[in-house]
Parts: sequence; structure tokens; C-alpha cells
Amino acid sequence: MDTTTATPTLNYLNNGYGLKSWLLTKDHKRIALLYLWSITAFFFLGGFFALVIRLELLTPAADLVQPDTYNKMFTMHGVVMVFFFLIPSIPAVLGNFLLPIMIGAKDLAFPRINLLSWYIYVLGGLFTVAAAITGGVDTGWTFYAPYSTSASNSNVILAGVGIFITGFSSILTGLNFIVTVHRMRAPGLTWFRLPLFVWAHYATSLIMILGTPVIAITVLLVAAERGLHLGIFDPALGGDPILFQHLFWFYSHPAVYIMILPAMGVVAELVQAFSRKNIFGYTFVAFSSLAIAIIGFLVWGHHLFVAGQSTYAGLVFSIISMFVAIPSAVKVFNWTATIYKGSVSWDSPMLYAFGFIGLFTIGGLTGLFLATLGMDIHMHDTYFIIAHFHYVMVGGAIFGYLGGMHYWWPKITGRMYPEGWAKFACLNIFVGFNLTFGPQFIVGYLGMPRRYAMYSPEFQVWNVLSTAGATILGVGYLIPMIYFTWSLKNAPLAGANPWGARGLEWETPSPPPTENFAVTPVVTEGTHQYAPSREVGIV
Amino acid sequence: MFTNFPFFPQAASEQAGQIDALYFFLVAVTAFFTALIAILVAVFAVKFRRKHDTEVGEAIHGSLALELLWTIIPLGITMVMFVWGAQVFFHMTRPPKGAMEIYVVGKQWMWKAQHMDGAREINELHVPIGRPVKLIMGSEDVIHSFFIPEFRVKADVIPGRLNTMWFTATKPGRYHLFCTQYCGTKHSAMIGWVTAMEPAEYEAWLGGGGAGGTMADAGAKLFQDLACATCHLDNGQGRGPVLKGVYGKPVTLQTGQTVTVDDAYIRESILMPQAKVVAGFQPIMPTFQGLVTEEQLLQLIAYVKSLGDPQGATK
Amino acid sequence: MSGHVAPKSMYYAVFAALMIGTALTVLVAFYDLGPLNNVLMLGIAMTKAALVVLFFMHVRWSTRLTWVVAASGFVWLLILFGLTMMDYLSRGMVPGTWR
Amino acid sequence: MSDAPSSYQPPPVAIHPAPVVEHAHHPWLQHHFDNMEQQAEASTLGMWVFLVTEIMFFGGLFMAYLVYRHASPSGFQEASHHLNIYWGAANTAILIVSSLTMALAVRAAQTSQSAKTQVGWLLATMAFGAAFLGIKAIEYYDKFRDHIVPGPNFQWEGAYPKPAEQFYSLYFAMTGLHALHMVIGLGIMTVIAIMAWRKTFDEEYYTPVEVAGLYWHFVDIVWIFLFPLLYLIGRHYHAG
Repeated sequence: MDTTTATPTLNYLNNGYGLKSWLLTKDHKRIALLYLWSITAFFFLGGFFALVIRLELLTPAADLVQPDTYNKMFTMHGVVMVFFFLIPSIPAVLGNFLLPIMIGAKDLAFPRINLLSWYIYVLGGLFTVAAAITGGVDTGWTFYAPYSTSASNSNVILAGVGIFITGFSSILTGLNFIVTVHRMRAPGLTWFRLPLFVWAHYATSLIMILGTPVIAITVLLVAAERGLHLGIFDPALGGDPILFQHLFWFYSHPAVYIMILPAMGVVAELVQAFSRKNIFGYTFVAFSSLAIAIIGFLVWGHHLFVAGQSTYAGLVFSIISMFVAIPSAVKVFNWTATIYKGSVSWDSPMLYAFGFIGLFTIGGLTGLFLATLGMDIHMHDTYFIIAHFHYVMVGGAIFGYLGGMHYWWPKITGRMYPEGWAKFACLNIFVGFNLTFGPQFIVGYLGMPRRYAMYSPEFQVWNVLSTAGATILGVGYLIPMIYFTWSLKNAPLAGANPWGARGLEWETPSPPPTENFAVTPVVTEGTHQYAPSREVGIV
Repeated sequence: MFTNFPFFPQAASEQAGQIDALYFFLVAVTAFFTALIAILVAVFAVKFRRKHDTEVGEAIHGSLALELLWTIIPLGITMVMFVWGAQVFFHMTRPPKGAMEIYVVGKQWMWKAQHMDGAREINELHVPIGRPVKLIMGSEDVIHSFFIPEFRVKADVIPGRLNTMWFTATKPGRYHLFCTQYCGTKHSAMIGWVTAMEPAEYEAWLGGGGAGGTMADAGAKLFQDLACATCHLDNGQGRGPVLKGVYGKPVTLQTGQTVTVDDAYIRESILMPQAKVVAGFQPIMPTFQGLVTEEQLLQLIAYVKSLGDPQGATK
Repeated sequence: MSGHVAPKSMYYAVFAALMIGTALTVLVAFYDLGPLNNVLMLGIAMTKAALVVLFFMHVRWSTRLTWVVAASGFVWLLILFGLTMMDYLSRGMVPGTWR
Repeated sequence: MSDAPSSYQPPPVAIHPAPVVEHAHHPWLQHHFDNMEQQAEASTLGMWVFLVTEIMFFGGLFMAYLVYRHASPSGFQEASHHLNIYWGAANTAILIVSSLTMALAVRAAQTSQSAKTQVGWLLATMAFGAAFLGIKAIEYYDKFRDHIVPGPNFQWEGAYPKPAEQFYSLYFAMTGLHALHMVIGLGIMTVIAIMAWRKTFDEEYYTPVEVAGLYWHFVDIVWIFLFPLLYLIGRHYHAG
């Protein structure tokens, strides 16, 4: 490949330069970049809140910030990271950019709705930022009633409206993906030839459309209860706070699969591309995404084991929660088996994939502690939970997101990035991450409750380690920002297929033209076959 | 020992040993599979690393045998976790009969405990060792959660209803008491100490408190003050049901259903008298919602309970 | 473009059935039939909804995908109702506890 | 270090045919669809998926209804008794008629009938929708007059004031959200009617009418459930 060739004369980036050509674009690739900028802003906003939290927890007393401020910090950290970063991160950026290209379509089925969903996201974000600026919210991202409906005197309604609005952005994205996958696939691209990235996003979209409306109505009811004194959740008004928890977790548990499933899809692509080998057990990996999405809707009650839910309900939710582990385990084993007899390169995206597999394994297995009824009694609402879900959300979702950003960066921008720096940043993030959240498992079992501005002195040593790790982690996040920006002008051109990978997205120029493909391609085989087929076992 | 690097909380209750055993099993499973995956990934990544730029991997499509293997083995292991965890859970949610009862009320931001014989304490809880203790808990405002890490027990304290938990302390000492359900500004200050004492010491400590009489006495006074006694007569001629001897017994409702008179039912009947009316009576009792505090409710419950058991409720 | 065109008479027939269902459900509501009231009320409502979905919304002539999508909404609603009510209906079923 | 792209280029997974001269296509075909059929199927599927989210959206409220009715069946009956069953039944009938006219509007477009006929059915649908909202407004007014709007001014004479207030909380939340959907529906119908007037729709292209119809029928279905659950449960209730 001749890397000195200039970028193709017309691509989606140079097809119009004005502000209007971006803000009114219907091109899924440009919308993906609009999302990229906005979620990056929210990521660093959420990161700032995390920084304040970690610095405050350096000492047992509330000395850096008052408990009131601390409570607002962890609330805003959760709200921003969950609703404005993790949920839209991979689907709205990488999914938006790649899904149509991967299935050989010119765009998503509803380009205008796609743009609308970004504006809705921004509007919801503005509400939430307004809530943060005008005094903050102190309910925790879970908005548990009756604290949120009656006791808190912070900006619950404003933040709730922000989340309500943003929910529709998520719904519209999911709707667009589902219709696109069903109706826009290129000729020859059968369901079992689809890239696993597409399967994962399809499963994610199912959760988005089936779960998000329930959280929307729930936060709306919280706002109505605060504003109009409707008695829905507050016992003092005749309501039932457990009902809030049921409605909240009906969405918010599956929502964690919105965050992790797309990352699993990314990792499946990375493992195949950098082993130059088709996935081991394609159908099992594909269906495990659907299984996670569906079973994920049946397990929410494991958040209510100590909340006064009935004992029998606890049993049912516990055993179904165990079942979610099975498709997750199937995925991990299949990714591992894919590397076997591959041609493994150690490029930075693959390092993120290695990190993902290991950290997700820990995150997933520690989740079983919490699904185990007796164990959860002790661990519920301690730092063990914090550690567990950060292993899944950061070690899983963010590692997947960063791995994907590195893998597809040449496709998105047409340029490579400095590989040495990328490897360094990856290592930095891996070390910083483990140092931040590893100690929290221990301090959690010791009994340190979450959401504590002040804590007992015997927990301090672990908190100091955690804060030290967070500092390293924070630096690790900044490095890619710098070299990605630098690469836009200075890095070598990538060409259409810099990794020697297979898949439709590598058969169009980098950056792709606005129409993706001049003519709709006709797919002739599964998208990840590298070597001639050799039958071992079954497909 | 690692005094500066504590790894495990003390085990100071009968339950703690069960939880720890389960914990070590789960840690072992986690360590084994994490190591397995990490080693496999590392070995494959090194052994099969790319030798030249045009090399591709072998085409292997999969293996049904392996897929079944790594479906069934995790399924088996998780089922062990489920059954084991459920056993522990059942044990922990069912207080043994005859457990010593203590009433606890959570409010922003303190824990108030009331012993049956009237001793009261704030952000402190004194319990004897070697004897099951059942906490009957209510909240005056938002959801709190009562957590004693050294005992490995926890339960949410929910406004509008009562919740229970129980433990048997085994080791004398002072242990942390934390609120673990986020409840507002001073959530992290809603902490206290649980003191486990030798039974004799505990009796001595009790003797020092309880100036205002037993909880049932306080409840009896409220029963008069709130004019409950004008309808709930002992002779069966009143407009409300006789309460003597009713605790722990089933009663038939207007709807034909039967409920057992327990703490939760008494509480509901005081606050929502119309919800479950006893057969043969009119739904004329006014609600006492907003007129009695959570603590007074618990005193009234203790009083009704003492009527049901002439020997006294603490036995 | 081709879509199924149903005869006008069919629309009027479905309309008549919906009106009769409405009259019936109002009529039944005036009699105390115990639990049967709820069964009839919801049975009639579901029948009416099914008529609208199948005929007015053309699902009767749609692809299997449309059937699946339409059904999935109701299935997920049942998941929400079913698992939540499982909690409420089994409260206190373990002796000696209130949960 | 692999700053530079790999020299290995695997074979493509698809055939990329050479560009051909574009055929003339339907003026309403968007560029990213291959043909009208694909466009129509995508649009109807999109609306169905959206309706599924709507089911779940209302589902949260129905869930709350179920829990609170389970908690206080008599209280809900007593509260429901105060609603006017005749207004409710009339509104049910009105919505069913509007669904019929909507279905006929879609049929008129499907069969390439005149713009006048199409617009006629659409206007009829809108008229019945407006009538529904008018009756709803009268009912709401009655509730304000009788002080049974939840909040500090809520007054209830019966035996179950708390459950009654909860019932009316849900009543206003559910019917209010439903009415909002009706208002949105009227807005959509206005656009569709204007398009129809401009002779946009015929047997070749009638997707917007069909999709709007799906939405309208869905709103009707929600009411089909709201009516019995809110209005009918208290009819045979005798206080005391």
C-alpha cells in the first residue's frame, strides 16, 4: 500500500466545511463525530468529579470538601458517566460510524432521526449541566425515593428532566439500529455473516428500546411527585419506595448491558483482526449477545436483596442472575480460543482487548458474589460493589471503547497514530485502573460503605492506594487525547486497510466517502474468514 | 499481622463464619478462572505472535464439545453458589423463635434503639453475646440501612413499614455500625457502635437504663393518651376488636381472608385502619398517620404484644 | 409498492365489533360478579386491542417480523408486571419474616 | 512498531460492482434506500419499534396502578366510583370511530382515491380526536371543581382518602399522558392532511399515512385499557 497517496478527493470529512455542514448533517459518520466530541466533553466532566471524590477520600475526615459537596460530586459523577458517557459511548460513536458501513448501507435507515437523537442528547446534557451549575444534585445517580422525592433539597427535577430527555436519544438510536440491521443489509449479507459488532449492537438496541421508556416514566414520576405532590413513591404520601426500586432497576440493570455489550462486540472484532483469524464458535458468540440482552431483563431484583423484597423473589432473581454468567463465560472462552493458532500482533488495540478479557473476567466473577444471596447481605452498598462495577464499566466498557477508537481511528480520520505512545498509554491505564479499583474490593469486604464523605481511619491505607491509582489513571486518559489530536495533521496516512483486516469497513477508502460505497456491495462470504476454511468440529 | 493493611474484618457473630466460608469459596473460583484466562491469553499471545506481516491464523470454526464444556461447568459452579448462598440467606432472614427483640428507628441522621425493658440509646447498641437478637426496624424519613460489618449483617430500614434482621454475637467487643443506604448530607456520619457484652454485664448495663419504665409501659400510656382504649375494650363490647391475647393469633378480615397479628399488621392497622378491617367491625377507626412517631408506634406495638403474652414480651 | 388492501366492509365489521365490546363491558361493570368482573373487563379490552392491532393496524397481513415486534412489547410488559408482582404477592410467605 | 500501515491486504469479502447510470426513481425515494419497498418497510418497522417503546412507557404507569390497586382494592373502587362512566364510555366510542376513519383514510391513500376523499377521512379523524380532548377537558374541570386533584387541596369524603388520592394521581398521570399523545397525534394528522391535500399519496407512496395511522391506533388501544381500569372498576361498588 502506498502510504504517500493523498486522501481520496472527496470523503465525508472534506465534503463541506462550514458549521452548518456539520450541525445539519444527515451523514451518520459526521453525527458519530458530533457524538464523539460531546461524549468526550462529558467524560472529562465526569472525570473531574471523580478526581474530587478521590482527593477527598485521601483522608478519613471531610477536609477537602464538605459532605454536602461530596454527595453532589458522586451524584454528578454517576449521572454524567452513566447517562452521558457510558450508555452513548460505543453505540453512538463507533456504532453510528461503523454499523451502516459494516452492513454495506449508505446510511442508517432514518438519518434525520439520527441527527435528532444527537440534539436530544445535547439538550438533555444541557439540563443536567444546568442542574450541576445551579447547585447540583445530591441523591446519588440512583435517585432512590423517598429521598429524591421528598427529603433532598437539591436540583432533582432539573437533573431528572435531563435524564428523561436523554433517554429519548438512546431510544431513537436503538430504533435506528434495529431497523437498519433488519432492512438495510447489503445483498448476500445474511444474519450469520454479520460482524459480531453488529450482533452486539443489535442486542444493545433491544435493551435501549425495551428498557429506556421505563426509566423515562420513572424519573418523570419522581419529578411529578416533587413538583405536584403526587403520592407515588413516598410512604408519607401513601406511596411505595420499593416500587421505585423495581421500576428503576428494570431499566438500570439492563442498562449495564447497554454499556458492556457493545464493548464485547468491539473486542470480538479486535480479537479477530489482530489474530487474523475468524472467531471461535461464531453462532455461540452471536447468540450469547442476545441471551445477555434478554436474560438481563429478568435479574433486576438482585439490587433489592436487602431492600425488603420478598424472600422468594430474592431466590428467583438470584438464580436468574446466575444464568447471565453463562453467556458471558461463553464469550470469554470463545475470545480466548480465537487467539489460539492465530497470527497475533501486539498492536495497541489488541493490548486493550487483552486487558478487557482479563478485567472483564474479574468484573464478571465478582458480580457473582453479589448475585449470591447470603454474600450480598454483607457486600450490598459497600465498596466491593463500587470495585465490581468499575471493573465492568472501566475495565470492560472503557477498555472496549479505547480499543475500538484505536482500531478504527485510521478509518475515521485516514491517519495512523503514534503506536509507541499508544502502547504506553494502554499500560498506564491498565496499571492505574487496577491500583484504583483493586484495593476497593478489600476495603469493601472490610465494610466501608459507599457514598461516605468521611470514613473510619482503618480504611485509609486502601483509600490512599486507590487515590494514587486514580492519579495514574487520569494521566493515562489524557495521553490518547494528545496523540490523537496530534495525529490528525502529522501521522502517516493509513490507506483503506492499514491492519490487513477483513470486513466491509476496510473495503472503502479512509476516510470513507459520504455515500460509504459508490455502489452497494454484494457480500460473498462471512466477514472474518482469513485462511481457507478447515472444518474442525461444527460451526 | 497487617495492622496497617487490614484484609478481613473481625468475625464476631455466628453468621460471620458462614459468610466468610462462602466468601473464600467465591474468591477461590474467581482467582482460578481469572488465572486460567490470563495464562491462556498470555501463552497464546506469545506462542502464536505474528512472525511476518502477511501471516494469517488458521481457520478454526469452533467445537461443539468445547462450547458445551464451558457452558455446563460454569452452570454447575454458579448453581453451587446459588444453593449455598440461598441456604445462608434463608438462615439469615429467619430469626429464631424466642430471639431477644430490640426496636430500632433510623432517622436523618441517627440510630435510635429501644430495649424492651425501656433502656434507650442513640448511635449505640448494646447486645449480649451468645443469644439471638432480633432487630425490628422502622424509619422516620428516608431509607437507611443498618450494617454491622463484623457481624456480616445488613438490612434496609424503610419508611412506611417494618423490617427485621437478626444475629447472634459471639465475641465481646465494640464494633462499627454503619448506615449503608445513602440518606442525605450526613449519611457518612450516621454511624455508631455496637457493643457486645457478656450476658451478665448486659443485664447490669440494662439495670442502669430504662428510667421511664418498659416499652410496653410507655405503649400503655400512649394507648390511654390517644384514646385507643375508648373503642378497644377488653370486654368485647367496644367498637374495635379486643386486643388482649390477639398477638400472634390469626384473625379473619371482612374480606374473608385471614392474617396473623404481627408487628407489621399492628403497625398497618394504626396507620391505615381501613386496609385490613377485622370481620364484624365497621371501618370507622381514624388513621394515626402523622399523629404518632415511629418510636411511639413501636411502643404501641410492644404494648399490644405484651397483652398477648401475660408473661411479658421480653421472654 | 404493494400492501394488502382490505375491503371496506371488513373495517365496518371490526368497528361494529369494537362498539359492541364497549357496550358489553360497560353493561357488565354494573353487576357485581366478584373476580369475574376483572376477568371480563380485561378479556374484552384485550379482544378489542387485538382487533385493532390485527385489522386496523394490518398486522393480520404483515410479515412475521411485525408480529414478533408487536408481541415483544406485550411480552416485556408481562416481564415487568410478572416479576414485580412476584415480589409483592410472595411477601411474608417465609414463616417468621415479613419479606 | 506499526505506525505504518500493514502491507498485507486480505481478499475482499464482497463484490463491488462498477457504478451504473442511475435510473429515474420516485420523487419521494430517499437516496440511502434502494427502492420504495425498502423505504416503506423500514418506515413501518420503525414505527412498530417506536410503539413498543410506547408500550413500555405507559407500562411503568400500569405497573404502579397494579401495585397500588393490589394494595388497596376497595380504595380504588371507591375512588373510581366518582368518575363519570358516561363521559368515559362516550370517549371510548369516539376514539373507536376515529380509528375507523383513520383506517379508511389509509385505505383511501392505498387505493389512490382522490385527495379530497383522503383529506376528508383525515379531517374526520381529527374532528373526533378533538371531540375526545374536549370531553376530557370537561372531566378535568369537574375534578378541579370537586377538589379531587391530588396535592394539598385534595379533599375526599369517603373511607379511603389516601388510596383515593393515589388513584387520582395515577388517573391524571395516565390520562394526561394519553391526552398528550392525542395532541401530538393531531399535530401529525395536520401535516399528513396537508400532504394529502397536495396529492402526495397514492398506491405507489402512502407510507406516511400508514405510519401515522399506526400511531393513532396505538393511542386508541391505550385508551381501550385505561377506560375499564379507571372508570369501570367502581361501578358496582357500594360504600361501606
